[in-house]
Amino acid sequence: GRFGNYGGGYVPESLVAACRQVEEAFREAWPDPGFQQSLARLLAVQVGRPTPLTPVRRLSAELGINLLLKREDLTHTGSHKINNVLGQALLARRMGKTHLIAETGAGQHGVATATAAALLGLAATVFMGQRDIERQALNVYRMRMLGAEVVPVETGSRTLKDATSQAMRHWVGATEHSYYCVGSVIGPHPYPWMVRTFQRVIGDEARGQCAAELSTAVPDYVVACVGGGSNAAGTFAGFVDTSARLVGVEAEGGAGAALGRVGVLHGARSLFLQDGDGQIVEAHSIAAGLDYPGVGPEHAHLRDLGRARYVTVTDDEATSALVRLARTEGIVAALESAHAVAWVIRAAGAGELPPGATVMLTLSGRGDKDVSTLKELA
Amino acid sequence: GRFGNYGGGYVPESLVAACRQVEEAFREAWPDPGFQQSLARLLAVQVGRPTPLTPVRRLSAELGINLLLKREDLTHTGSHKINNVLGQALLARRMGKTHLIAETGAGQHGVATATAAALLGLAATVFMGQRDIERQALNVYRMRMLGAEVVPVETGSRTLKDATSQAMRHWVGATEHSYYCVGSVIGPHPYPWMVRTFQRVIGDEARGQCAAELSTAVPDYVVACVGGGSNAAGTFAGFVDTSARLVGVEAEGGAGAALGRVGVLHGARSLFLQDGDGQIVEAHSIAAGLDYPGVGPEHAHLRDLGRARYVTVTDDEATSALVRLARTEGIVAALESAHAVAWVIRAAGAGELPPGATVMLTLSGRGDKDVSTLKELA
Amino acid sequence: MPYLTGGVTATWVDHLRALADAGADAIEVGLPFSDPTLDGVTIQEATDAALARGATVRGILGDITGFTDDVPLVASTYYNLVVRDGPERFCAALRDAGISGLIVPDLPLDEAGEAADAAASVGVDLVLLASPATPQPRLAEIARRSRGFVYAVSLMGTTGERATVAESAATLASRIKGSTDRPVLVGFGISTPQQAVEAARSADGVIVGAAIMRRVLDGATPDDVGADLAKMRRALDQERDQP
Amino acid sequence: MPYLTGGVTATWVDHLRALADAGADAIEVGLPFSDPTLDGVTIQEATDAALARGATVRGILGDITGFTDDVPLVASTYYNLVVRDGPERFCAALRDAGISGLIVPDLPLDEAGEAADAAASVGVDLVLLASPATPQPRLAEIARRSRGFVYAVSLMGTTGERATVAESAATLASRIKGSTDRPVLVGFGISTPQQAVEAARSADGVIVGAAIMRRVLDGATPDDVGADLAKMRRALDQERDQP
Repeated sequence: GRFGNYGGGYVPESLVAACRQVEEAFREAWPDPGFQQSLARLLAVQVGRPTPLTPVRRLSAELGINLLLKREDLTHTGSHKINNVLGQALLARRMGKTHLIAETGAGQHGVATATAAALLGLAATVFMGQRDIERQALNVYRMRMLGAEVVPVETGSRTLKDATSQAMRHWVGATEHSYYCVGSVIGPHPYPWMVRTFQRVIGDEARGQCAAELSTAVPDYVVACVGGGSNAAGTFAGFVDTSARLVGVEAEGGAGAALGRVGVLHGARSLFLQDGDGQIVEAHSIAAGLDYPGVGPEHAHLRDLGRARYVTVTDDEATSALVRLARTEGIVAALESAHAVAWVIRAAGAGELPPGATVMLTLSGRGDKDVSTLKELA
Repeated sequence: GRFGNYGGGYVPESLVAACRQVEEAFREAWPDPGFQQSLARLLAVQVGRPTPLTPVRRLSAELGINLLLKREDLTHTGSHKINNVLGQALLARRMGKTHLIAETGAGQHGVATATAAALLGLAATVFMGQRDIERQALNVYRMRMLGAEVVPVETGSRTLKDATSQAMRHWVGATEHSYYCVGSVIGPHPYPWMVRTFQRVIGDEARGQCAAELSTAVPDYVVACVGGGSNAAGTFAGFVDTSARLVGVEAEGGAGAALGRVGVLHGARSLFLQDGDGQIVEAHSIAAGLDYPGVGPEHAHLRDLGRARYVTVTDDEATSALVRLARTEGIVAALESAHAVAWVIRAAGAGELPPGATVMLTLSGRGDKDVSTLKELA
Repeated sequence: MPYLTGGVTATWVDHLRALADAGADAIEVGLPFSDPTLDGVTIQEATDAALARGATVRGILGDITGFTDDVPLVASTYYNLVVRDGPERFCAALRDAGISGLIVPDLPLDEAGEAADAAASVGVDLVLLASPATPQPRLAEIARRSRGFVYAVSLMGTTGERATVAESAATLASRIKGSTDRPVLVGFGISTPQQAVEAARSADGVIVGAAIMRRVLDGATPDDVGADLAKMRRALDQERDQP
Repeated sequence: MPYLTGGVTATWVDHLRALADAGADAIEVGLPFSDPTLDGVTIQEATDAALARGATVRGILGDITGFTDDVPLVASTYYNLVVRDGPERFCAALRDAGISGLIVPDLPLDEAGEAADAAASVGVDLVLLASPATPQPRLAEIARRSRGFVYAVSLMGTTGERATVAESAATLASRIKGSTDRPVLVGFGISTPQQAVEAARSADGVIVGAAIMRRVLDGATPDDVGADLAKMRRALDQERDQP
C-alpha cells in the first residue's frame, strides 16, 4: 500500500472496511491458480492478448533509432484499460458483488467497465463529468449500448477529477453490493498496487518480446504516457529490474509527476497540481485520459528514487506526433499515447536519445476516439 | 479465375494487361517463402494475428447453442479488410508500383488501404461516393490523417458501386505506376481468387482453433456476413472440406446471392440485383459494408453447388442483434457482422439450429464506426 | 463515325437522322447501362439522362426500327445488358431493328466467344477493341476475330474530350493495320475536326462520341449537331483528297 | 453542534455569531477544499461558493481570530489542506486562531498518527470518526485515540439532509458509548429538531450541517439561522429535561 512516502488509504472511515475487503479478496485471489486461469483465458480469448510488439521501420529510420511499439491499441475496446478491468471484475464477482462502479474521463475506462460487466453479468454504473459527456458523446452511447448506466457529474470542473469524487461518494452508500472499479493506479490502497499488478501483463509481455526481438534483449529506453499512470506502471513493472531507462511522459497541462506537489486526493498521498492554498488545480490536456491533476503514488516514488524520469509534452507536439506516426506507420494512436511518441521524436531530434538507441514504447490505445477532436483542430 | 459459371475477366481491353500482370505477380509471389514470411510477419506484428476465437457463454446459454466468434474486430484498423490489403500492398510493392487505388463504402477498406500504404511507403488514392463521404465523415478524416487522398464520386447513386466504377476508370489511365487494391472478392480475375486467398487466414486459423476448442473439432455451422463476401469467402475456405454447413448472411436490401440474377459487373460474371431491363439496382442496407448490389463469383458458385446457403436479415434484426451481443458479451460488433449474429439468433429461436449445435461465426469488424448511425436511430 | 446515346432526349432519333444526313459513314448508338465503367463524365451524364427518361434496350430498338438503310448502325453497350437477354436473343433483337454491329467495351477477346458466336449466327458484326496496352500476338488475334472493323482505343483512359490526340493513337492504328486488312477506326478523345484529321491519318476512320454528346446535353438541336458533323466530314474529305 | 462553511458569504462571521448566540455548544467551521469527497450536494455547493469568493484557510482563520471564547470552535477539512502546510504548522495556526478541535473526514485511524501528534503538541483535539461499518476492535481503538469527542457517522453515505434518521445512528452511538467515556456526537443527515431529538437519545449531542448550509445558501440571514438553531436547541433541552 505504500510506495516510499506515497500511497496509503486516506478514505472516510465508512470506506475503510470496503477497501480492506478488496485487499483481502485480492490477496487471496491472486495466488489462486483458478483465478489466474480465468483471468488468463479472458485476456486471451476476449482481449486478444498477447498484443504484438511492432518494430516501426520508417519512423525509426527517420529518427535514427530503433523504436518498438507495444500495441495495447489492438486490445478489445481499444486501450489497455481492459486488462485491469477484467481482473477487477473477476474479483468483484468472486467477492459476490453484483454491481461495478467506475469513474471515466474520455470514456475508455467506462467502456471497458461496461464491457466487463456485460461479459460477467454484472450491473455497471459509470460516473462521468458533464463536460466529458458532451465531449465524448459516442463513448457514452457505447457504454449505454453495453447496458451500463452513465451518471452525469455536474459538480466542480465537471471532468474526471469530479467524476472520481462522485464515484467515491456513491460507493460510500453502496459498499454492500457494489465494487468500485478504479481505472488507474490511483485511489486508496490496495488500488494502486492491484491495478499495477493487473497491468503488468503489458510489461511482462513486452520484456519477453524485446528479448526475442533485440540483440541486447533489453531496450535502452522504456517510454509510456502518464495520466494517472496505469499503462506506464504496468509497463515499467516489467523493466524496473533491468538497465532500461524508464520515461513517463505527461501532458504539459496535467503533469502531476513533473510539476505536482505532495498532497492527498482520492485516497492516496501522491503528487498533485495545486495552488498555494492547497486547492487542487484543474488539469488541461487535449488528451482526455491525461486530463487529471495528479499521478499514481508509485510514480511519485519512482520519481523520488530517480528510477523513472517524468517529462512533459504540449498538445501541439502530441498532435503532430500522432499525424507523423499515422503517415509513416499506418497507426492512428490515441492522443494520450501520442504524447509518448512526441517525446521520443523530440528527444531523438535533440540527440538526447543516442543514434541507434532501442526504445520500447507502450502505445496505450487507439486514436479512433480522438478523430473528432483532431478534426475540429484541422 | 472461374468459379463454375461465374467469375472471369470482363474488363476493358485497356485493363487486360494490367490484370494479367497482377495475376502473374501473385502466382509468382504466393509460393515464394520470402513473400510468405513478409506477409506472415506483418499479420503478426501489425495486424495482431492470430485473432482469438471467443466462446460466448451468456448468449450461447440463452440460445441453447454453443456459439464461437472469430474476432476479426480485434485486428488493426478494426476489420478483416486489413488481411487482404496487406497482402495486395506487399504484392504492389514487389511489382514496383508506387500508388494504391481503392474504392470504399463505409471506409473500412479505405482506412485499411491508407494504413498499408503508409506502412509500406506507397501513395494511396481512395474513391468514395459523396453520400458515403457524408455518412462516414470520421473514416474520411482517418484516411486523410494516414496520408491518403480521398476522391469524392459524384456519379450514379454516389455510393460503393459508383466508387468501384470510378476506381476502375481511374486505373485504366494509371496502370503503369498504380495498383488497384480491390476490397472484396469481386472484380475481374485474379481478384476474387486472390482476395479469398489472402482472407483464408481467417478460416484456417478458425479451423485450428475449433479443433482445440470443440470436442467435435469441426463446428456444425460456419456463419459469416456477405456483402461482396470477402470475410465469408476467407472463412468458408477453411471449412469447405469439412462437414460444417456454411451460411452466408446478407442484408435484405443487398442480397446479391439470395435474390440476385446472373449478370456482369465490375469485371466478373456473378449474381447482381437488377431490374427487368438489366440495369443494376441500388442496394440499401443500414450496414454500409453490405450496401452492394452483388456478390463475389465464388459465392454464386457455392450457392449453385448447394455447398453454402445464403439467407437475409433485416436492418432491424441486425440492430437488435448488435445490442443483444453487446449486453450479453460486451462486444460491440460492426453492423455488418451483426447480420450474421441476427441470423443465428433467429435460427436458434426457430429451432433451425438444433439445441447444442456448435456455431462458428466470423465477427468481421467492430462497431465503433456504427455508433453514430445507431445513435441516430435511438 | 459519330456516337449517340440512345434515348438521351425525347427527339433523339431526329439527332440520329441529322447525323446520317450530315454524312456519317455509320453511327454508333449507345444502349445505356447503369454502370458505364469505361465512360468519362460526358457519356455517363448522357447515360444517366437516358435512364432517367426511362430508356430501355427494347424502347431504343423500337425507335430506330425502320431507320434509313443507307447509314449502318452499330450498337454499343456493356455486357450485362447482353447477358440479361442472353447473347442470342440480344443479337437477334439488334438485327431485327436493323443494327449491323455491336461494340461491348467490357468484353475482351478472352470472354467474347459466346457473344461472337451469337452475333455471327444472326449476321451482326461483333467489333473487338484494341488498346495501346495490348501486346502484339494478342493484337493480331483481336484483329483476326473482330468483325466489321477494329476499334482502336486511342489512349489509356476513359471516353471523353481531350485537348490533343494521344500519340499512342497513331502507333496503335498502325500496329493494327499491320495485322489485318479490316478497317481500323480510332476512338476516345477525338473532339475537333483537326483532331479527327490527325487521327484519321493512320486509320480508316474516327469515332466521335463525347464531343457530340456534350453538345446534345447542352441543348444542341439536330441541325446544330448535323452542322458540327458536316464540318468534321469536310475536314476529313479535304485531307483525303490531298495528294 | 452546528456546522458552517468558512467564507461561504461575505458576512459569514455574523452567521457564526448568530449560531453561538442561539445556544450552540460548539461550532464546526468548514475550511473549504476543492474536492470534498465525503460531502453531499449542499456542502459541495457551499464549498464552491466559498472558494469562488476566494476563501482560504488563512483568510478564514483571520476572520475568526478573536471570536467569542465561550463557544468552542472545531475546524473540519480534508487532509490535503493539512498536508499543504504540514500538520504542525496547520495545527498551530488553528490554535492561534482560537480553534480547539479538528475533524478530517478523509483521515482514518490508520493514517492519523502524524496529524494526531501535531495536534496534541499544540493542544488541538483531533476528532476521529466512526462509521456503521467500523468493526468492534477498531471502534474501541478509534474511541480511545479520538480527542474532544467521537464523531459518529450516522449512516453509510455522504453529508446531506435525509427524511429520517438512519437506524444505524443509534446502534453506532450505543456501540461507541460502550467503548469510551468520551462524548459521542452524531452527524450526517440530521436536519430537523425532531431528528436531532431522536439522534440525541443515544448520544451526547448532534451535528447539523447541510440543513443549516441549505438555508444559508438560500439567503437566510444570521437571525433566520439563529432562530432555526434556537428551535433545535429548545427541542433538545426539552427532551433532556424529561424523565
